[in-house]
Parts: sequence; structure tokens; C-alpha cells
Amino acid sequence: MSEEFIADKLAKEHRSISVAEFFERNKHMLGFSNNTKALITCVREAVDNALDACEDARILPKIYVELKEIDDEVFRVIIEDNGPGIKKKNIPNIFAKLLYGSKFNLKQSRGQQGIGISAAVLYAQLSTGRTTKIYSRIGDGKTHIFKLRINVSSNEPEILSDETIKADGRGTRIELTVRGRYIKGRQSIEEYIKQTAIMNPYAQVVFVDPQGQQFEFSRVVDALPIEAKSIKLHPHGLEIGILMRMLKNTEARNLVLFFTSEFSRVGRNTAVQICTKSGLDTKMKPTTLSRTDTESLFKAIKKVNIQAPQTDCLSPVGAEAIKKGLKKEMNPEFISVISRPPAVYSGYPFQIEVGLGYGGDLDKEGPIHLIRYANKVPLIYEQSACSITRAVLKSNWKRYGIQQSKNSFPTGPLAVVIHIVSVWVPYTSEGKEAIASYDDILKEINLAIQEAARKMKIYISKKVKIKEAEARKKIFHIYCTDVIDALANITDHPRQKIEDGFNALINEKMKAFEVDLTNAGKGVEIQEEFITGIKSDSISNSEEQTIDTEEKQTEPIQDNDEEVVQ
Amino acid sequence: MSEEFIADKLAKEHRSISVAEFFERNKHMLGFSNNTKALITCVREAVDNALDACEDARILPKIYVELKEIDDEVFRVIIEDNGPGIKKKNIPNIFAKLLYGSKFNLKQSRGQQGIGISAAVLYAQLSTGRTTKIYSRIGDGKTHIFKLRINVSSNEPEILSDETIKADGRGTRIELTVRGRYIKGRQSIEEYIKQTAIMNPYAQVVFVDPQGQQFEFSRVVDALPIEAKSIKLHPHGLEIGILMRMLKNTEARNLVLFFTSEFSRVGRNTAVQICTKSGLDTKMKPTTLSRTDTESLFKAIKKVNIQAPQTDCLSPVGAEAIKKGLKKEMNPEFISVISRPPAVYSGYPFQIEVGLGYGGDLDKEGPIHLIRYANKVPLIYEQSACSITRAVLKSNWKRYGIQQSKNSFPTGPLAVVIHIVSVWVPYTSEGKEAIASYDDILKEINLAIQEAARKMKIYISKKVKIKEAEARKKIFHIYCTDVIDALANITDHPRQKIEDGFNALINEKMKAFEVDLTNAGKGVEIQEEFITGIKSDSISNSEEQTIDTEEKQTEPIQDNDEEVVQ
Amino acid sequence: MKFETDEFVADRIKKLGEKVTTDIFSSTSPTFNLPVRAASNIHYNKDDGLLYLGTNRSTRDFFNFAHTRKFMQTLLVASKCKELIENQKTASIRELYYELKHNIPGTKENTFEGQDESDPLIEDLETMTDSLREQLHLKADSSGILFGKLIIEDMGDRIDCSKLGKSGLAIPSIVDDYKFLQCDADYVLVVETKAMVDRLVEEKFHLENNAILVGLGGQAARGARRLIKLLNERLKLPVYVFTDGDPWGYYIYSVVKTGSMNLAYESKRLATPNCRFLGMTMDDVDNFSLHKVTEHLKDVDKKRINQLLSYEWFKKPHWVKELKAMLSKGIRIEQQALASKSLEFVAKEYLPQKIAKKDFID
Amino acid sequence: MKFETDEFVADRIKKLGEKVTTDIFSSTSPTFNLPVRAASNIHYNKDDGLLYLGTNRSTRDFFNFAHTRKFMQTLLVASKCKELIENQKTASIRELYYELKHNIPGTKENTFEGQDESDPLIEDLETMTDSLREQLHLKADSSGILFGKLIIEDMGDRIDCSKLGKSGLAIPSIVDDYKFLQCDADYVLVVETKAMVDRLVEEKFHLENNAILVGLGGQAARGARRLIKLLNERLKLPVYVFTDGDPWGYYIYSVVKTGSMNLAYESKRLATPNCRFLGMTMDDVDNFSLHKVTEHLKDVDKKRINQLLSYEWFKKPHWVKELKAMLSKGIRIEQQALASKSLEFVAKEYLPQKIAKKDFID
Repeated sequence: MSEEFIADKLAKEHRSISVAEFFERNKHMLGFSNNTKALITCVREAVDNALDACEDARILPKIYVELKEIDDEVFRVIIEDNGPGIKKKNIPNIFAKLLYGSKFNLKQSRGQQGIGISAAVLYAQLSTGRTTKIYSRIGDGKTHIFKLRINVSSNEPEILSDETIKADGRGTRIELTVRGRYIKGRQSIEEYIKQTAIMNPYAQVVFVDPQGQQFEFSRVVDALPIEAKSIKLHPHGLEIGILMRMLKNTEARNLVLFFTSEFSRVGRNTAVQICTKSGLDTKMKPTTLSRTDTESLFKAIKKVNIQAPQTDCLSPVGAEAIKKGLKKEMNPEFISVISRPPAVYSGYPFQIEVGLGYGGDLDKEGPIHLIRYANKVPLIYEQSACSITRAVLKSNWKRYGIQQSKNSFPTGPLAVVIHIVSVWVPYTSEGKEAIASYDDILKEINLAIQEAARKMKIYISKKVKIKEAEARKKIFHIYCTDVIDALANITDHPRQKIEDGFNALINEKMKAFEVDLTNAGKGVEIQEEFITGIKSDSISNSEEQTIDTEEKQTEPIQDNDEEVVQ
Repeated sequence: MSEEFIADKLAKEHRSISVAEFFERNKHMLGFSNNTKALITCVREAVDNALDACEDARILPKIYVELKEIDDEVFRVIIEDNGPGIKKKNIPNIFAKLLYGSKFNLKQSRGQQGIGISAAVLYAQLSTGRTTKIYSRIGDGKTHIFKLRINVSSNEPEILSDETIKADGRGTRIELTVRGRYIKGRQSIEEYIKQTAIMNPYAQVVFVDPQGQQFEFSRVVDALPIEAKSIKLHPHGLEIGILMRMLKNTEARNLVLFFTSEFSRVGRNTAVQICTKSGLDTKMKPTTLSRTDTESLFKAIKKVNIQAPQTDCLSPVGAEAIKKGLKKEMNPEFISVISRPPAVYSGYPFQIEVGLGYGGDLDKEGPIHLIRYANKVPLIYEQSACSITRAVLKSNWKRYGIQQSKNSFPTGPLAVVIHIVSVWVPYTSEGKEAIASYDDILKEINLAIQEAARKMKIYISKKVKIKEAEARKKIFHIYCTDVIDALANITDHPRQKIEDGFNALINEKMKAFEVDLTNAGKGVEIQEEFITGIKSDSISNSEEQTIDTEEKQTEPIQDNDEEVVQ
Repeated sequence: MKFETDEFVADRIKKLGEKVTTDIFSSTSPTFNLPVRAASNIHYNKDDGLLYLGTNRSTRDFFNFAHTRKFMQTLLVASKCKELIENQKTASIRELYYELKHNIPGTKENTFEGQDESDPLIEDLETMTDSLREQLHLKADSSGILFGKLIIEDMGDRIDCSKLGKSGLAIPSIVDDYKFLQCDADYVLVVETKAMVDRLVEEKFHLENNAILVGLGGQAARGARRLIKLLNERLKLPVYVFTDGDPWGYYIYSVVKTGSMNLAYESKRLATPNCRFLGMTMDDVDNFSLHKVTEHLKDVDKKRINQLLSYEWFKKPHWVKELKAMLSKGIRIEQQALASKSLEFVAKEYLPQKIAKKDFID
Repeated sequence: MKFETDEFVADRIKKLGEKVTTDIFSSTSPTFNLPVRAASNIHYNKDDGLLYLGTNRSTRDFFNFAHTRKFMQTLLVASKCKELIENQKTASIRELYYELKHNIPGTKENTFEGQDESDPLIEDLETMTDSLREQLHLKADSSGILFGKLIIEDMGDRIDCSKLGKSGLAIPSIVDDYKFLQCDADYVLVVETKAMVDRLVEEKFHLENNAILVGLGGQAARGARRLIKLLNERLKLPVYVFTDGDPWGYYIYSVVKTGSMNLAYESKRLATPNCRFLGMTMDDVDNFSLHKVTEHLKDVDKKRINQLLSYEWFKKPHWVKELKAMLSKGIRIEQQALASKSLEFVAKEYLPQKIAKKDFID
């Protein structure tokens, strides 16, 4: 009896907690592990939401971000957009209930978890006790103003006030009060916004920092990227547990209808094939399948050849737009951007875009500037854990004229931006900061880097050649005097005669070199050529102009750089 | 009107999802990011639960773990314990509802999140579609057998069958079917169980691997560690959001009662002091405080000196038990364990235990064997992100006779086990694999390493000395012949006379060295001395026996190792 | 100083200049054409046992950006050598460097930044004018010492090399002008280390055995090599070489005998192809019981042995056997290890015995 | 070979042995007591301008594990030196090593594994017996060359050093037995590089200026240092030192003048405290317009300069000024850089001018 007592006693202590309470205790899981990171996470969630809202509504985004330090390490965070606004009745749930949102379907968007902005609200009330204020205008001449908090025990919104005033226009504004620390530098909010501006050049962003200084990130592209469409699940991205639930919940009367209606890329023929392979009748009612039936079906799906998922669900930024973004924010002298065609990993479509910016305003010293993006959002933390970083490290940058020690970060005036878009970005962890290593993804990143770097190499070689040609000009004049003196001493010719002869010869030769130089000089305009998208044929042609050749003997015991004639 | 339409349209797409669905989509957040890690996570969650249950019920644990590969990369995972069992009515919720459990109070236990075992059940049904089988006996002669799954949409248990049979005894058994990959080596299940056995030497663990091979990890300590008590929150670990909720929900009639009843270490005086500092009336009803009142109160708490939290809530393993665990699993020749007194970070009590095992069966080559523990659970992944690892890297191991290149992992036959126990272990991320860097924690780890390593150094020096003494024995005989020849050549003494005299002298000196050697020889038993816990005084004494002294001149331009006499 | 070759060499230098001016006046790129001095262009001639440069040639072109500076430097060296010859002066190669070093107007550059820039050009000029460095009035670093029954006339002085006590004659860089007035020696013994020469002088080996001792002090300097050649050629003295029993000693022998790779174009004038190797050998270790005083081969020794094995002029059965024995035993033996028997041993037993038995390697 | 000191030195060695046997027979640990030869125990005596060993002594104890091997080796060296003296032989220090090297029975060890084990023990024995290495019948490596109006008797040979052409006298390791038969020279010019001596000989500087030229070839060997000392002491010739204008050249001067740190216990017998430094100096660079042919200081040069500045015997105002000028200009100047003026310049202008003006540093 005493034994039973133990289990009884222990039983009493069991209880259930809400998801809000769980994340309140585990706020590090959502990016609030310290004051610095928490502040940037709040800004990020709100900006992501704003950009997503504008894009969904096909509105060119205009975002206002402001930070005020209202107490020691306490910040008011204000983000306002010109998006569609939010219907009054949805406002409390969207901002003050975890796991509520618009983002649970298979569609490329910045948020994937449906948890970001309400997590920021949760963090605000936990760290400062303050409520969050929401302003929303949907264009009906009214502005709805809510003061909200989350009831942690129930994960339900608590409305502290709800006011409506007259106002024109459209958009959403959020005011959070959070504990945080504002820093400058590599992992700062300023840097995050700058990086956002590069990959979202169709957005106008204004940022007012805690000192009141205003930064404008202008719009340089006047069209939104193509719209991302929702798609249905592709059978190759399916897990058996999901299949079971779909079979149970479907309204389809038989298996063929089930497959053709619930999945992407499954036509009647494919559906029949799956049924045949699994030994099930095509007319079976999905809800009646046993567990073993389901397992057979699942195995059959993996064996049947199914067309790759359609890719109109992807909304890449595009080479031209990325060029403009890089140009305005980093001002390199040369830019090369590759937007790869869509590809597929585990049944999910994705696409890689790589931009390289070289020279210009970029730091000549130190490691290159790597910026990683997923669905247009810069990834700020966990760089070393990210497969994008790994792909950059493993690339042979030396081959492209960039210094690199083995397996370490290249150095030089280079910015590398790498963007993955996908309906389902495979992050390694909850922080949404590092991309997991899928072979298909790594391969695409490598191809894009190679393609972009080849173009850059041509530019760098050309630049080196121009420098050389200019140096050459001087060299002959520098060395001829001593040669003439020596010849006058060795031979019986008068010095003046030798000098005149030599100068005539040099002038003649120089003319030939001038021509070379002019040709090489064309390279000076390459920057513009690339930026305006001229074909690379004309460039690889001019690369073949070799100006002088040097051959080295093997095994030299003396230096011996002359050309060898047998 | 078209504008409003956008917001309307977008609004329709909003919906709420359950926490189960959230984690189904984000299974990497809970340790199921790949097949290898998923398998080990399932075993770990079940074993942690089993050990916690036994300890809560004060039962010496006996755990059975079995893995069977029933299909390609599909495993049946069976974990059975001799714990108290679970009351029938609680079984479905405990195993098939996320965020339900006994672990939400402030108490040292292996699980902290109340999410582990049901996450394993969720992963099982997602990856294989299979239900999970639970057997529970609470000692009333009955065994309850449940087949369970989680309804993902509602996060509620679904009971597929529920059977009761007769059976004696007590305990819980779980059978999961999961997709997974079984590996050998450093991050394997076998290694995890071995490491568990080191820090839980009072548990008996039997493990049957997928090949059917059985491993026994025996019980070498017959008493459980002292019981961990629940404590109330200490005011220094408080966040303002929590304070607001506590004020709102408390039954205390006034602020003084609120503080004294809801917090740890707050007496009447302290409570009054807090109220005074915050300018609030001690008699105020907690539920009536305004936001600004609460903020004042919160600031006042941080300013008032409050006694450190009580530490009987901690249940360290203890130096003796760790020694026995290390001895049985690693069999080093020397062990030194330090169990530091409890300390506090951010209002949470914690305690550090460090064990060093040297020599014996340990690898002479390669990096040392570092094993990290939190609340008796080995931490397998994310070693490099962990502050324990950082503390080990920063320690000056050379000083203690262990080879180490600057800031890298030491090498040699050394096992380092480091254990942190706390009511709230500060993990860096959701994976429960790496400890965050708190200065207070780092300091304690460093102190413990230093203390343990100092003892080890004495042992290593002693060992070196014994070897030297043995070499010495031979040396004099080796070199005396040449000395005698030379002396016979230089002086007028007959060779025989010198030889006899020298041999007599050597024999005499050797006797003195024999004595030294015998003394030094005591070191051979040090292993036992330390392991059976003899005081270190006797050892540091013998360390001071210097057998010969060498003094180096500064700035030697010639070698010059003779003793200097002015 | 004046040499017989002066006129010929000065003319060669002038021709070189004429070639360049002709290029200039005919509006073609001024170039030099010169033999390649790389390992790939060095050949061993089995017939006369000497190393020669092959026929590969390269072109140095003023208008090839990569050659311009070196082109200028080559002419500066040629011009200075012509001056030295005309003024009857000689200069060390370091002096030459300093004489030619000056700032190039309008730049921060010097005509030469270091001696490593001028030294190879001297070798180029030697090959292009087909003359010895010494004939260009340039001196290499000298080293080497001589004892023995030989009377030399040097700059008008009569030097009796058997009357120089234990001090000896320092061998200068230029010896072509030596006149051998009288020689009562039977052979020349070339010795790797000066310390071993000291030992032999202390034991009066040179006087008792009618030997001319030439101490090298490591690798043979050009002056010493030329002197050995002259003693062999003019006085018809046989030459025996006595070095350490290791790849470094053997290579010293091969340089004296065959010529060096660096100066392959001068083998004819510097090498003594009929000289013989006396020791130390691996057989010596066994025959004279020297096992205890051998030294272990280091990695660098082994590497050098394998290099020698790859050279054509070491591909003679006895040398291959010798080098392979060294590798398989893992040892080398020094001249001075003979002291372990007794100090006199080398002079009283080892050398007389080896020479009497004609126990030489070719 | 026989020296006057032989009896005295042999007796000192015997006393050393007696000390040890006495220890043994009286059942105490056998020990040697010897001066510490470390920088910390080297002192500069301002009065006579020499380096000396201080009074710090250390004890070498057979029964101290760390000393046992070295104790044995010390006695082996002592024993062999006694033998050399008795047999009237001399040996190079490498020969000594080989003579003493043998396997220790029952081990894989040798009595000496390398010459680096025996060399320091020779120095120990020198200090313990208060005698020069040469008096122990040991020879150091020799190097150095001599020209000039000096007639020497060496081993019974009469050598006229003005009649050695451009070859010259090689200076041996042991010169104490030289007899100076006749000297028509006015001073001794010690020259750092042999190439510079060649230049001066070509210009007949020694004959026209009545100078004895001593070429060192880098750091001065013991034989050359002793010879300079003897020329100064016995023939009362002033000594001028002519080195490169860099810390390495200046240290060569200081060793000739003051003694070396390694051999501080022999300064009295090897150093020539009244010699003078002639050049090159930083002032020379300005006075003779040599800016174009200076070389840039490397890090290792700068480090060495700072070391010299820390030595007491360099703490004289003119040396501090000189070294600091070098640092601040960041340059050094070589002897042979004078060739940039003309080859004759050093012999016809630089040296005569400096000597006439007595433009020396002390």
C-alpha cells in the first residue's frame, strides 16, 4: 500500500501548461537568450511581418523602424508599415496568441513558425511588464488601436484597451517595450537592416536609432518580386505520420481522388500506379485503411516516379534586383550575380541566388563579408553552423583571384551574399539562423558560387593586366640609361648614337604597347558592362590577350626565367 | 474597397494550431533533427524519465534498455524500470500530451521541459505511423497496458487500447517504434549509457543492442543521493512579468504576506524593507497594484540584500559515488574527485562536481576524454558551444603534468567528468546539450578543476619520481668503470685500490637511495589511498621529499646544471 | 694583374655589346642568347668523365617586361669586367656588386639590390664569353691550405711550401699565374678537413711520404680546384682524395673529379677527371674496426644519398655499392674517427696502407 | 710537441684526480668545484679593459643523478689530456671526441654521443687547471691569414711573410711556439674579411705601408687572437682593427680587444686591450659619401645592436653614439662597399687617411 501511495502522490503533481508558459520558461528557444539578441529578435520579427504583409498584398513596402531607450536597457521598439493592415477582429489573436497566424500553409514567406510576433509580445511583458500597442488601418478611414497582452496560463489574448480613431491610409504599427541592449557592429540592428535592404531593394526602410539618428535605405527597384504561390505537399516530402492524418481527414471518396486532390504533381496515372504498387484497390475509401495498408501505401509512394514539384511557388529576388541592392548598400566596383534555376530537396522546391561584390568601398584587408539570407531575411547568428558558410569555406577562392588559407575564410575586398528561397527552409535549429546540410542544397550553392566567381575572376585578371601594362610603360625608360652607358663603354659606338637609336626603338615598341593597353583599358568599363548585364562573351575574348609569356624551366638551380629555345 | 478586400482576404487564412502540430513541424527543436540523433533522443528521454521516477520514489533504479531493428532504419525501443509506476488515469496524459507532466516546479530533475517523453511518442507516430505501448504497475498486482497516440490537431491523447492484466511488482515499460539510425562510437547510445552509468553508479542498467548483445552496467553504490527538495522562487531569479502574474494570482492579503509566502528566503523584515524601498504600503493588497507600483516593487527587490537561496534543493552525486562510477566504467589508475559546495547564479542554486581519472585503461594518446553532465544526464552534442568545454580549454593543464597546446584540447590518458546540478540548468539552446556562460558557474568549474588537478599532479609527479629512482640505481654502476679507469691513469693510485674504494662508497650511497626509493615507492599505493579517501596531507608531505635539486643559472651560455655555491 | 687571355676575353665582351647595338640600330628587340644553366641541361660525358652544359639555350629580351631589369644588369656586369681587364685589376664578386650598385635616377630602386642579383649574371657572362670567372678578373671566395715539397713562384715571390712550418700556404682565388719552380712530391693528397691536414702535418706525413697536402675545409673552392687541376696537368702528379665517408664527402670528391652542377660550363678547366678516391669507405669501417665511432644517418643524410644515387656520374657499380651499404647500415664515418685507434694511426697506418695497396675507388 | 707549461699542466690534472680519489677514500661524495661560465658570472674589468670570470662556483657531484654522466666525462677528458701532454701530441677537439667515444659496457650508450658533449668539458678543464686549451695540447679550428714584413720561425722553418705572393700564411691553431726572427712592420691591421685582405695585397698595401695584415674571415679564431696578442706584446706593434660597420663587426673588434664571453677565463692570454678600432663607422658613411651603398638593418641586426648596448664594455660614449646612429639611420655599411668609390680607394685613400688622422675609436 505504501508503494501505491508513491504513485498516487506523484500523480497529484502532474498538470498541463500552456504553450505560452512553456516558451516563457524557454525564451532562448525563440531567440531571446540575452538582452542583445532579444532586442534584435523583436525588430526582426516585426520587420519580417511587415515585409510579408506588404508582399502578400502586392504593395511596395515602406517600413519605419524606431528604437528609444526609455530606461536603462529598456527600449521602446516601433515598427510601422504601409501594408494592408489587419482586420480588427484578427488583431488580438495575431499579436497575443502563440501558434496563431497565416503562415501554416506551404508557401514561401519570411515567417514559417506562426509564432514570431506574439513571442516578441510575450517577451515584452515578461521582461518589462508592459503591454504592446497595435495600430491598424485597412484603408477604410479608421485606425484601430489595441493595447494587448498574452494570458500566459491560457495562451489567449487579453485586451487592455480597444480604441478606434479616424485616419486615412493603410498599414500596421506595433509598439513594444522590451528589455534589451543596443550594440553597433557585425551583429547589430543597423547591420541587420542594411542587409535586409540589400536583399529587399524594392523596400524603402527608415531607421531611427536610439541616439535619434535617422538612416534611410532607399528603394532602388520599383517592382515587387513575382508573387509566391501556395502549393500542396509533394509526395516526396511526406512522412508516414502525416499521410495517416491526411487519409483520416480527407473528404476524397477513394484513393485516386485522395492523391490527385491532396498532393502536388500526382495525376490519375500516378495515383493508380501508387495503388497498384501497394497492392491496394484504387477505389478503397481512404478513411478505412489499416495501419499496414498505410505502410504499404507509404512505401509505394517512395518507389513511384513522380514529377518534381512545380516551382511557381518560389519568389526569388532576381539577379538585377540583387545587383542594385548590393550596389546601393556596399558600393563595390564590380558585381556578379547568379540566380540559379529552381531545384528540389526532399520534395521541397528551393532556389539559390549568389551575389559577389568586389572592390570599391569594400575593405581591402580582413576576411570577406559573407551575408546569408533565407527567404530574403538575413541570417545573423550561428554563421559557423550553417551549410552556406561551409560551402563558402570549401570553395577554392584562390582560383578566382581571392586570397584564402586552406579551409579558412577568404580575405580581401569581397562581399558574398547567398540567398536560399524555399517553401520550407531547413533550419538546423529553432533560431532560424543556420541552414541544414542537404546535398542538393550544397550542390546548388557551390554551382552558383562557381558561376559568379568565374565572372569575377575575369574582372580581377583584367584589372591586374591593366596595372601591369601601366607599370611596363615606365620600366623601359627606367632601365635604358644604364644599358646605354654600358654599351657605350663596351662598344666603339658614340654614346649619342646608341642613345638616339635606342630611344627610337623604345618609342616604336611603346606604340605597340599603347595599343595593347587601350585594348586592356576596355576592362575599365567592365563594371558597368556587368552591371547593365552585357554578355560575358566579349569579356572572355579579351581575357585571352596575353601580353607577354614567361616559361619556367623545371628544376632550376639558377634563376632562369628566359624563354627557352631548343 | 479593393484595399479592404486585401486585409479581408488575408484574414481568412489565419488559424490556430496546436503545440503538437507546431513541434511536429519543428521536430529538430526537440532533438529529432536526423535519424541518428532522433534514436538517441528517444532512448534518452525514456531513461531520464525512468531514473527520475525511481529517485522521486526513493527506489534504487534498475533500468532495462533494448533496441531491435525491425525494418531498415526502423527500431523498436524498449525501456523498462523498477520505479513506482504510474496511476492508470495519468498514463494517457503523461505519454501522449505535450506540455503535461510533473516537472514544472522548481526542483532538480533530469527533465525540465515536461515535453520529452511525449515528444518521443509524437516522433514515433510521425516517422513510422506506429502507436506507443505503455505498461505500468504500481504494486497493486495489476499491469495496465495502453496503446497510445497523440491527436496532433488537439494535442490530446488518443487511447487505441486499454487493457489490464494481473502481474506483481512495480515499474513502467515503454515500447516505441521509431525511424532511426544506430551508430557506434563517441556519440552513440552505448556511450550515452556508459556515461550515464558513471554518474548514476547507484543504478543498474542493462542494455541489449540491435545485434542482441547484452551489456551490463552494474550498481556499485547502494544508496541514492540525498533527495532533491522543491523550492520556491528566489527573488533574485525573478522577472517582472512573472512578478505581475504572481501578484495577480496570489491569495496573500497584503504585500508582506505575499513575499513571505510565495518566495524563498524572504522573512517579514525583508518584505517590509522591499515595501519601504518601493514606497508602497506593506498592507496593500497585491492584486490592486498598478503597473508603475509593480515596477517600483521590482526595482526595490533588486536593491534589497536577500539571503542566498537554500541549497537542500540540490542532489549532487557526491565524490565517493563518482569515484566508484569512474572506477567501474573507465578503470583509471588514479582518481581525484571534487564536489564543490553549492553556489548561486541569478538566484538559482547550483553545484559543480569534477572527477579526474588518470592512467590505467585510458588511452595514452589522443585528446583527453571529456564528459559533461547536467543533473546526472550526460551531454552528448554541442560540446564546443558549452561553457564546461570552455573552462576545460582555458585551464592550464601543463601545470598539472598533462600535455596541452595553447587553448586546445589537452592530450593524454585522462578522463574529465564535469557535473552541474541545479534546479534550473541554463542551457544555451533547446537541445539541452550545452551550458550557457555564467561567470558564477565558470568560476566554480574552474575552482573544481584546479582542486582536483592539484591532487592529480601530486600523483603524476610521484610516479615520475619512482621511475627516476629506479633509473638512478643503474646509473652509478654504469658510469663508475670509466671514472675508475681515468683516475688510475691520472693519479698514482693502483686501479684496484680505487675500484675497491669506489665500490664501497657506491654500495654505501645505494643504501641511502634504497631508503628514498622505498619512501617514494609508497606512491604505488596512492591509487588505493585516494580511492579509499585517505587525506591528502600524507601525500603533500611526501611530495616535498626532493631527491636531488638542480638549479639553473640564468642566461647560461654554456650548459651549467650544477648547484651554485657563491 | 694581367692574363694571357685578357685580349680574347675583352674582345668577346665587345662582341656581346656589338650584338646588342646591331639589334638596336636595325630596330629589332635587343636580346642575348645564352645557355640554360638548369639541372635539366646538365649532362655527364662518360668519355672524359666530366659534366657539361647541354645545348638548350634561352633568350633574354629587353622588351620582355620580366627580363628588362636583368638585361640591364647583364650589360653592367659585362661593362665592369671589360674595365677590370683594361685596368689590370681584379675584384671580388662582392666588390663587383658594390661597384655596380647605384640608384636608378627617378626611382627608389638600385641597379642591384643584393649580391644574389649580380652573382648569377657573372655565371651568365662566363658562359656567354666562354671564359673563366678569373679570366674576367673576378675573384671568388678563397679557402684552402697547402703543404709539401713544392716551390712556387707567386707574384715574383719564391715560396717553398715544405718550409711553412705547421702554418702552410693559404690558397688564393687566382692560381693560374703560379709558376711551379720545383717539385719533389710524388702525389697530391686532397683532404676534406683542415683539422685532418693539421694532424698529418704534425705527423710530418707530407715530408715522410713526399705528398702535397691540399686541405679544402669543406666543399672545394674554385682556387683549390684549379690548383689541383694544374698540379695534375702540369706536374703530372696523381691526385688522391680523402674525405669523410658520407654523401657530403663523396660529393666533394665528385666535384674535384667531375665538375659541379653549378659550374658545369667550367668543368673542363676546374675538374681533375683522373683523380682517385682514397677513403673513407664503408669497407674501411669493417677493415679497421671502426664500428663504435660511426655516426647514425640523419634524414637529411639519407635524402642526400638518394640524390647522389640519381646522378649519372655516381651510377658506377662501386659507388652504388658504397652508397647502398651506407643506407643499409644506416651509418656514416668521419676522417677524424680514425683518431679512436690512435692519433698517429691515420698517418702511420691508414694512409700508407691504402696507398700501398692502391685501395682506391675511381 | 712540447710546451714550457707541460709539467705544470700535467700536475694540475693530477691534483684534480687526487682530489677525487681522496673523496672516495674518505667515503665522501666525489665532487669537482668549478667556476660558473654563465653570462651572470662574467665581469668587465674597467681597469685593464678585459672580461673576467667572477667568483661564482658550482659543484659537480658524482652522486647527483643529473651530474653523474658529466662527472665521468670530465675525468675522461682530463685523463686524455694528460696522455697527450705525456706523449707530446696535440689533437683537434674533434679528434679528442673520437678518441674518447666508446660504448659503455652493458648499455646502448656511448661515453660521448656528440662533440657538443665534449667541447664544454674542455672549457671546464681549462678553468679547473687554469691553463689554455693549447696548453692542454688541444687544437681549436684554425682560420686566418697573414701577410707582411715579418719573418717567423715555425717548427724550425724560416718563413718570410712578405714573400708569400698573394697566397699568404695560413694561421694555425697553435702559435705560442712561433719565434719572431725579424720585423720591419710598423703596425698590425686586423681585417674582418679575407676578400678585403686580397684587395689590400693586390694593392700592395702591406708592403707600401709597412703593415702586417691579419685576415680573420669572420669571428676571430683562437690562433689568430693569440697571434695578434703576441705581435702586440712581444713586438710592441700597435694593432688596428678594420671590420664591417655593423654590430657583428663591432663585436669582432670587442673580442679581439676585450675577450669573449665564452672564453672569459682566457681573456688575459687572448685579448689585446690596447688595440684600436679603425672602421667602418657611421661617420665614414657621411665623410666618404657612402649612403648609396649602405644596407638596411634587418630585425636580427637591430636585436644584436641592442644586445651590444647592454654589454658593459660597450657602454663608452663613442660606442653608444655609434650603435645608436646605426639604429636611427637604420643602416649598416660593409668594408667592401668602399669599392663603390673605386677598387684602389680603400688602399690609397681610406686607410692611409684614417691612420694618418688617427681617426680611431677605442
